[in-house]
Parts: sequence; C-alpha cells; structure tokens
Amino acid sequence: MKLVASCALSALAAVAVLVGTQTAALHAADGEVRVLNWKGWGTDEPWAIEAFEKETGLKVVHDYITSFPETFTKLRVNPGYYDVVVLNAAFTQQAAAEGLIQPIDTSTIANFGVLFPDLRDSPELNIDGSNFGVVWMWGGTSVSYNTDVFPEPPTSLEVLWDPKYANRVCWRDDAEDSVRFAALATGQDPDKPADMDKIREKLLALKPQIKALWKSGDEWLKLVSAKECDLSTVWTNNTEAAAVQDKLPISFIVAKEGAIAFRDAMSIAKDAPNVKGAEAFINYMVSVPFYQGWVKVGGAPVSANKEAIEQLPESSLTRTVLAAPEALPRLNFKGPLTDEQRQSYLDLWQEVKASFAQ
Amino acid sequence: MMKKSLSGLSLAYLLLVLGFIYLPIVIMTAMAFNESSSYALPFRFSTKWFEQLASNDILLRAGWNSVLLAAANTVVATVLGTMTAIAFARYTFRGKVLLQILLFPPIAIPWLILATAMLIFFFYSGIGRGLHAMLLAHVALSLPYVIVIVGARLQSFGTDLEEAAATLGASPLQTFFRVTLPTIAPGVMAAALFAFGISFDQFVTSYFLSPPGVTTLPVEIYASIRKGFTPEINAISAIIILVSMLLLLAVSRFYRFAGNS
Amino acid sequence: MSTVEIRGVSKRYGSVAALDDVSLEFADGEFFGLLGPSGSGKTTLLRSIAGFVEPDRGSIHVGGEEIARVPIYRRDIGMVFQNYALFPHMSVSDNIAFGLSVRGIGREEIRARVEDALKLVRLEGYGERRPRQLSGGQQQRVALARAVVSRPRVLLLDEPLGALDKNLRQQMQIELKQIQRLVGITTVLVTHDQEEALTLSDRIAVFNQGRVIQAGTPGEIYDSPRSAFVADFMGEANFFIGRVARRQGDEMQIVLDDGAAVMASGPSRLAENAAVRLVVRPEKMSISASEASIPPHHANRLAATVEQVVFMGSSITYRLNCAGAEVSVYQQNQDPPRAAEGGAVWISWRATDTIPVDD
Amino acid sequence: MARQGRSIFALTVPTFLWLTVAVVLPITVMFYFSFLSASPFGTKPASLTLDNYATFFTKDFYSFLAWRSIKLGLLVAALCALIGFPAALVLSHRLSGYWREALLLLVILPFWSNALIRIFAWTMVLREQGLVDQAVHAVLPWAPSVGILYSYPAIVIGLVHSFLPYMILTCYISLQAIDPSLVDAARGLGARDHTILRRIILPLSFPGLAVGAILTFVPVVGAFMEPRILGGRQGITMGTVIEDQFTEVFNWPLGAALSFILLGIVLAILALCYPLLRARFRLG
Repeated sequence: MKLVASCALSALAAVAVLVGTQTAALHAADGEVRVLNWKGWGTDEPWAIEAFEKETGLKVVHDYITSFPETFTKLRVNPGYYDVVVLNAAFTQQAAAEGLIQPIDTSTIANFGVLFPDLRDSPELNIDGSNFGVVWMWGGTSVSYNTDVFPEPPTSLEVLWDPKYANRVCWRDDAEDSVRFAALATGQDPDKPADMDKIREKLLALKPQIKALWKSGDEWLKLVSAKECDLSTVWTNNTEAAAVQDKLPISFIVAKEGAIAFRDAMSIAKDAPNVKGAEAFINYMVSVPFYQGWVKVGGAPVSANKEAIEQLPESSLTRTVLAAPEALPRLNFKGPLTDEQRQSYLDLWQEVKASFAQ
Repeated sequence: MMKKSLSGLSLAYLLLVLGFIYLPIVIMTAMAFNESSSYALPFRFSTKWFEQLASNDILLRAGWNSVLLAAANTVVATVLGTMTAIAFARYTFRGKVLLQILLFPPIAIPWLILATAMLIFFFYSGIGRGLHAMLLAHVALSLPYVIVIVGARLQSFGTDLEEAAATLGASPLQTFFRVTLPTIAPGVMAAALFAFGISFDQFVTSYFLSPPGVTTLPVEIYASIRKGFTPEINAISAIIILVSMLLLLAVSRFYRFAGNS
Repeated sequence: MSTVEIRGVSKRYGSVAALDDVSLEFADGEFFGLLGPSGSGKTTLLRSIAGFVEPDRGSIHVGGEEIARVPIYRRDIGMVFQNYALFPHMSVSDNIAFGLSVRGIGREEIRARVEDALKLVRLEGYGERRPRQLSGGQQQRVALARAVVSRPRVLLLDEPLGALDKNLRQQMQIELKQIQRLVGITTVLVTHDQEEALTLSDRIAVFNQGRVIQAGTPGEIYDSPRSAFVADFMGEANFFIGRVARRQGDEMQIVLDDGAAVMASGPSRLAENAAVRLVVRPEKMSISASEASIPPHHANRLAATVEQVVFMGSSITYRLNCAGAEVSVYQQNQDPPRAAEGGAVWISWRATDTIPVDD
Repeated sequence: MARQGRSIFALTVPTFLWLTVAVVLPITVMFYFSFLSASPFGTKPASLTLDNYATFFTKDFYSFLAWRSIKLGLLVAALCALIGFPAALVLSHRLSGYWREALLLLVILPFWSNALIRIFAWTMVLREQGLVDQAVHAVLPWAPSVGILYSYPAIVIGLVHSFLPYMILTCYISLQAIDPSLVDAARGLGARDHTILRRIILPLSFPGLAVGAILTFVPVVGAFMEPRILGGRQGITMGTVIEDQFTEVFNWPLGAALSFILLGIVLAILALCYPLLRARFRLG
C-alpha cells in the first residue's frame, strides 16, 4: 500500500512540475524568435544560435517538423505563434494563398541584395510583386555512389537500372522524387511529365535493383555505413556530410539526364509576434558568417548568397560537382505541384511499391 | 509439471526467449559505446556519446519530461483502467458493450491518425496543446491495455473473496484495498509497467500535442531522423533502461507483484 | 444473537420465480436447515439474508430490525462459503482477524480472539500458514473460525461441507454442531444433502420451485411428510395409491388400486371416497416368511415377491414386487435373513405408520 | 439496485468521459473528414462524398495490401503465442519467489526502450555481416552468407519482438491464477503432461491467450515502422500507405477512410471470433 501511495504522490508531483515547465515555456514569449524547421537543418546549429543571440539579445526557440504537410498543420493550429518558417520554395505559393505567411519587407534584410537574383526573384517566391520568402539554401537530390565500387563515377541515371547492381540500390521512399527521377530517366520534363505509363514502367523495372527504401536521412546514413548500397538516390548535402564527417567512401554525380534540385526559403508567419526579430534572424541566416560556420561543421547545402558560396572549400563535392558550371544547366529545380499531381504521384508510387512486395 | 523445480530444458527455453528479447537492447547499449555516429563497425570503444549527453541540456530535459509524463500517465491510466476492469468483470450494465467497443479504436487505429484527430479536436475545442493534452492522449492510449490486462487477472478469480469480505464487515472500499487489490496486484502492476512504457515510448501523439519548446525523448529522437541521430540517444536509453531495471529489481525484493506463490 | 423473520419474500429472475412468497422464522440460537434440490430457492434465500440478493417483495428482519436498506457489510453476519473463499494472500490468522480488523478492533484484542477462534476449531499453531498449505478440512475450519470470530448475529452456511469427502464430512458435521452449540449463534444452513440437514438442524425447511413445501423439526419432516415431494426427498419412501373406503374418527380404511385394503391411523382431512397417496418408510415395514409370523400389532399386510437382497452391513435392504409396485424394506441385521431372492413373503406395518400425503 | 448503479457509474464514468474526449470525439471528427472531397482547412472547397471509400475498391493494390497486413497480423500473433505461451508457463509454474518476479520484470522492461532504436538494433543483427550472419559463419565457415534484413522474415522478426512482451504478460497473468492443486488432482487421476496442458492449462489460461492475441494482431495490422525499416522492398503495408496520405500529400480524407476500412475489417474479424470464444471459454 505504501508503495502505491508513494507512486501516486510522486506522480502528482510530476504533473505539477510538468505544468510548471509548460507555463514557463508559453509565457516567455517576449524577446524570442520562434523558428519552425526540420531538426538539424542549419537554423538550430548551437554556435549559430549563440552568435545570433549575442548579437541581437533575442532568444531563439525551435519547433520541428518531420514532413512538409506538417508545417501547414502546425501553422494552422498555432496562429500567431511562429515567427520564421523554413519552407521548400515549391510550397511557398500554397502557404501564401492560404494566408499562413505574410509578405516580407526586403529592405530590412541587408543581405537581400547579395542573393543570386535567379533564385531570389523566382515566381515561386515573388508572388504578385510581394516577396513571401527569402531564398536561403539550395541543394540537389541526385545519385550517390560508393567510390570503392565505382573507381570512375557513373555518368547516367541508367546505372540505377543496371543488373550489375541488382539489389544494391537504396532508393529514397518519396513519391515525388521517384516520379521526377523516372521522368528524367525517360527524357521527360520532371515538372510536367507527359507519359505517366512510361514512368510507371520505369519504376516497376526497379524491383530487382532495390535493396532498401529509406525515408529519413538517418536511415540512409545507417544503410551506407553498413555498406548496404552501391548506389542511392539522396540529397547531395547528406552525401557530402557522409563523406566528410563519417569518412565513408561515397560521392555523387549530376547525371547526364540531370538531377533534381530544391530551394528552401525563409518566410515570416502570418501574425508573427516578433516580425523585427524574424527579419533579423533571416538576415543572419543568409549572411556569409552563418554559411561559413555551417560549411565548417559539414553537411551544408549551397547558400543562395553569392558571396557566401566562396566559403565552400575548393575541394568540396558541392562546389566541384553540384555547383560546377557545366552541371548547373542540368539541375531541375522543383516547381510547385498541384494537389492532384501530388496525389497521383503518391498513388502511382504506392502501386509500384505494392508490386515490389508481390 | 507444476512442481516448482526448474528442469534444465525449461530454464534453457526461458533464457533463449530472454536472449531474443534482449538482443536489440544489448546492441543498442553497445552502440552507445561505439565511436561511430552511424553504428558503423568495427566497434571502437568510446565514451564520447555519454560525455556529449552530459552537456546536452535539450536531450536531458526531454528525458526528464518523458519520465514525469510517463509517471503521471501510469498512475492515472492504472487507476481508471483498474476501476473500469472491475466494473466489467463484476457487473452487467447497460452501455457495457459500448464501452468495450470504445477500447478498440486506440489499439486499432494507427496512432498517427488518432494523433492528427486529437490535434484538430483539441485545437477547436479549446483544450489546446501542452502536457495536459499529452497526458489526455497517453492515458486514452494506455487505458485499453490496462483494462484488458487487469481484466484478464480479474477473470481468473470469482466474486467469492469479495463477497466473503463483505459478509465479514468490510465496506466496499475496505474490500477493494484489502482483498481485491492484493488479489489482482500482479495484473495491476504489470498493467502499470505497460502504461509507463506506452507513454514513455509514445512519439506520435506527444509530437502533435507538444507545444513548441516542450519536448519529450521520443519527440527529440524522431525529429532528429532527417539529419541522423547520434548515439547520445542510445546512451540516454541505455541509462534509463539500466536505472529502471535496478530500481524495479530492488522494489521487487520487497514487494511481490508476480503473484502469490 | 437474534431471531430472523422472513415475511413474504419473493424474487424473480426473468420468468423464473427463485423465491415465491417465502415466510420463515428462525429462533434465537437455532440451527435452521434449508433443504432442497438445486434451483429450489434455498441459496437465493440465504443470499437474500446476506444481502447479495435484493428481494423483489417481502421483508427480512434480524433481531427485529428490517435489513433491506442495510448494506451487506453492516448486517453483522458470518458466512461460510462452499469453496471457503479464504483470502489466499493472507495467513490463517490474518484471515480470521479480517472481520475484526475492518471493524477497527485493537491489535491485542484481535490477537486474543484469533487465538480463541483457532482453539475453537482445533487449529492452534496453524496461524502463520497460508490457506493453500492446509487440507480441505482444515480450510473449512478456518472459514468457520473466520465467520464466527466477530460474534455475528447470524451465521450463514452455504453448502459448507460439500467439498469434503464422506468420512471427513461426517466428522465435520459433528464438530460444526458442537461449535454452533458452543457459540450459540442463530445459524442457517443451505444444503442439498438431506442427511446433513437432519443431522445438524434443529428445524428444517424443505424448498421446491421457490416455495417452502414444509417446515418443522427433523422428526416431523421425516415422520410426517405432508407431500410426496418431501417424503421422497427426505429419505426413501414406498408409495401406494388408493381411495378412502371408510373413515371413523382418526381411523381410515383405504382400498389400493389392486383391491387390497390398508389401514391408516392419524389426523387427516380426507373425506370418504377421496383419492389418496400413501407413504410408508422402508424401515417401518417388516418381512415375514408366512402370514402366521407377522407381528400381531401390524394392522397392514401385503403379499410380495423378493427381487433383490442387498447386504448393507448394519442393515439389509430388500427390494420387493408388491402387486406390480416396487417396495423397499430395511431390516436390522439382527436376525437371520428372512427371505431369499425370488421367494414369496409378507410385508406388514402398523396403521400409524401409514402416512397419507398430498400429491 | 440503486447502490450497485452508483458503483458502476463511479467506476466507469471517468474512463468513459476520458475516452470520449480523447478518442471518440476526435475520431468522430476524423470520420466526418473521411467523407470530404478535399482536406479540411485547405484552399479548396470540400463537399461530402463516398469517393474515398470507393477508392479502396477501385485500386487493386489496396485490397492486396489489406489482405497482406491481415495475414501479417495473424502470423505475428500466432508466433507470439507459440513463443510466448511456453515462456509464460515456465515463468508461472516452474519458477517462484524472487526469480520469478525478476524475470517477469526483465520481460517487460525492454518495452520501455524506444521502438525506433530497437528496430535499428535489429538491422545490425539481421544484415549480411550482421550478428546472425557472423554467428552462423563462426560455426559453419563455408555456409553462404545469411542476410535476412530487408525481407518479409525481417519484418516478422521485428514485429514478434515488439509484441512478444504483451503475449507473455497476458498469458502469465492467466496461468498464474491456475490453482496448482487442480493440476495435482489431474495428475492424481493419471493424466499425462500433454493431457494436463490440453485439458486443464490451455482452457483455463485461454482468456490470457486470447487477450494477448488481440493485443498483438490488432496493432500489427496497422504497423508501419517495422515494415518500412526492416522490410526493404517488402516494406509496404496498409499502415505505411495510410501514413503517406497524412505525411506526404495531406490527404486526410483518404487516409482516414482507409483507416476506418482497416478498423472495420479488424472489428469484423474480432466479431466473427467473439461468439466462438465466448461460447467455449466464457470470455468477456
């Protein structure tokens, strides 16, 4: 009986402490910048937060997502809570249309001028003359290969379908990327593929090749560490991080058919409680010193800041392979998709996966 | 067969099953001492993940939050669940079948869908997010398990003992605490251990219902998977398992909950 | 210690009447047996007194107090369950002490009273054992000690000896009776075993289909059953069917279906020419090899054929065919057997041993 | 009756209210969503429709996956029972005192560790060059490499591991309540071990076995994490398909409709078994 009683008491104490922590967390809103982003995606680097807080006296609080649709859910159920939101540029229009983010006064962002104009002023971000997102980073989704298996880098996406590498491909379990890769491999426009049957055929043909379908960067890293894959479809910056930080024999290509590229932009949430702080944070995030720091710890994608790019070491894969002048034209930046497209891509990809399992 | 002697074969079997259950736990712990951040082999001993953990305030605080939340969940779910299990086992009443059916959705509907539904409903009903909402969710998810586990135990006993206690002058409360509870204690304790586990490893609902800035261990772990989580997670998991193991083994020295021999 | 009055108690489960207008009174200190086949309502009545069953109609008074609104735990009863219902997680002493400790009685007094109770049931030294470590008879005694230790107003026994084997059961019957006499608590026993009821009870009520068929002392019930059911349920009975031919005061002459005449003596409401069923207990009958050797005071005599002779030790059971009806006769094992199987004999009995019963 | 009514009320109302607020009302909202033509809160106007439910029947691979998930659930529940019941029997009737308590605790405790980490630990065991592979080669150096990671068996192993504690526990609770004297009595009557097991122990412990099977089967049907990480190209299940509707395309209506279909199938299977179990073993 005593045991039960003491358990009950400690649990009550626990509830009290919990409620206390929580109220503290909700009320310390002044002087904060609240950021919604993936965990470990730059904005929460400890040294960066320290530098920013020291410079501005503002405190940075993070909340994390694990998928883009979640960003929308979180913005909807926490109106007036977030300040800065990191969004893939392909989603910015949708967020603006739903009134979840607000236009940014770019004059307050000192570094706005040194961003690559092509990226900065693209129609995905600059909607009807208003900037709803400040382009921040870009990167690629491409084919990475084991450098021990491939003394010479492969050149074509077809290597993924090469029977020599049957059961050695780790494919990103993502409907949109899968369709885009298949579109590239079948010579179609990845934004508007005309022949979906061809894409289905191509993806179905992957069956003997696939070792694993991975979903999170963590899963992929563990696969590569265990030498499960000779080839994989993966983000370029993850490949570089694996090569630099984990010393894995790995590199990536921009295939002759092309590679997929993404742009992430920073937006300010509608009714953000601290717009000034948000602007300051965005300005810091697109600054040279931030990028310098991120490159140093490794795993950084490519900055949208023209000057910051220079901070990449000459030898970095990102610089020599992805941002190489001859590769740039082959990059296909992801354009926005309609909901119908996303749904049909997912249906297709699920159907393909179901046939993998048969 | 019922002799309390342990033949070599049955002991060997039990150890085999335990080995199966513990294999991943041992590996998890071993990787906490491996230098590689991505479980890469060969094994190189290192305590660096424990050192990093010691200075990782976010992870430590998340771990502490998880323990508190799980403890609160354990008490609430065990008390409510035991009460309901008793009502199920001892009475027939209108609405019993309805209530029994209500126990299925938390088990059968994927937690992801439940969590989304909770988020929407809590948001619009004004319950909001926060630890109270997480507790609300965790208890709801634990209740079916507590009720079936305690119910299985209750079913093994008739009502005789309770009737006997009543005729001896014990009030319903006295009967419960001095007769029913000790009799079903093994089931209640086991249910409590499960309730703790369900909350402690509960990611989806915690994730959806935690307000920004308040996280639990599973939330931290899952949020890290885009970039990759480091064996600090293994380290904190290993510590928690080890501490709870020692704690419970110590408690079981003094308190019988596996039943009367 | 109290009287128990049951007035017009009824209880229905759906369309089945478990108790149908039952009225009984148990005197202070009386040992009262409720006897009947399973489903006859005796257990329902016991559980109504205990409080597990709420009657639909009628009232139950204990010591003059209406107890319908009194919760079980304040009814001040002791009960022994068929399977004893000992608390497995408590020692024998703790089991016995339970009723005292929930009443908030002091530790010292509890200890003393538990000691006394253990002595009463001859289990000194077993206090620290667990119920599982005791034999069936010992568990039964613990259950009894537990039920009486708090000196309840009424002791309820629900088939208390049903789980014991025959020898132990007979021994426990004697002990139970002794203990009950010693503590003097009004006791209600439910049993389906007529022998147990007869041995233990001061008075007995026979139940059938939710009604009390007959209540009285064991002697009354056995010797003067008012119905065929009671006669049949309480021991063995030989039945004869006939018609009242002549009646004079308490004397009646009955003509059986096969034409033989039988005398009955005793108060009766039967009119001449009424159809009647007669009961004669097997041990009241004698067997004679010839008509001449029939005891002179036996007014009734019938010819019969021996079909089977069963040697029972202290007695011998004869199964006979008497004008197509089967008749059993018990004789003391004193004289040499009076008949062999297949032999023609005479059976005879006194007029006062002929009992007319209702159907 | 009034007194009893009050007890029932007091015992069940907190749970009833709790489940209503935390589960029933949210699920009702979700159920409503499953009839919408577009996600709520989106930019598109939503109208009521049955299309989401119809989708299940128009696309072949949904029924293929539902059937696959149910087979997986049955297989895992059966394996858990096969492995867990004897272990529970040893725990409950061959051990006593401190060791029984300690070993029972040891069975439940791993359940407190993070599922994701447990699953990743399994990848290290099951892959080529993994623990199993190396152990086999230590004994049989010439054997071909045995990597069963990224296959259907790997999914089954991972799920059995996740749910085995439920089964052992529920069986243990029922077994522990069996009076040893019953078994002694049966032995006294000349019954052999397997007869005792079949005629006494199994029927008496059946409630635990049944509850364990339900607690295993039901969640396995909706499982997505173990299949996805351990199954490789075998990893698609009804659970992952539903998960994707929520996390990839924000199609709550379809995701909800698919979950309710799955829930319906699961409840139908349990309802089919229920009279059978009830009649034979007085379950519930």
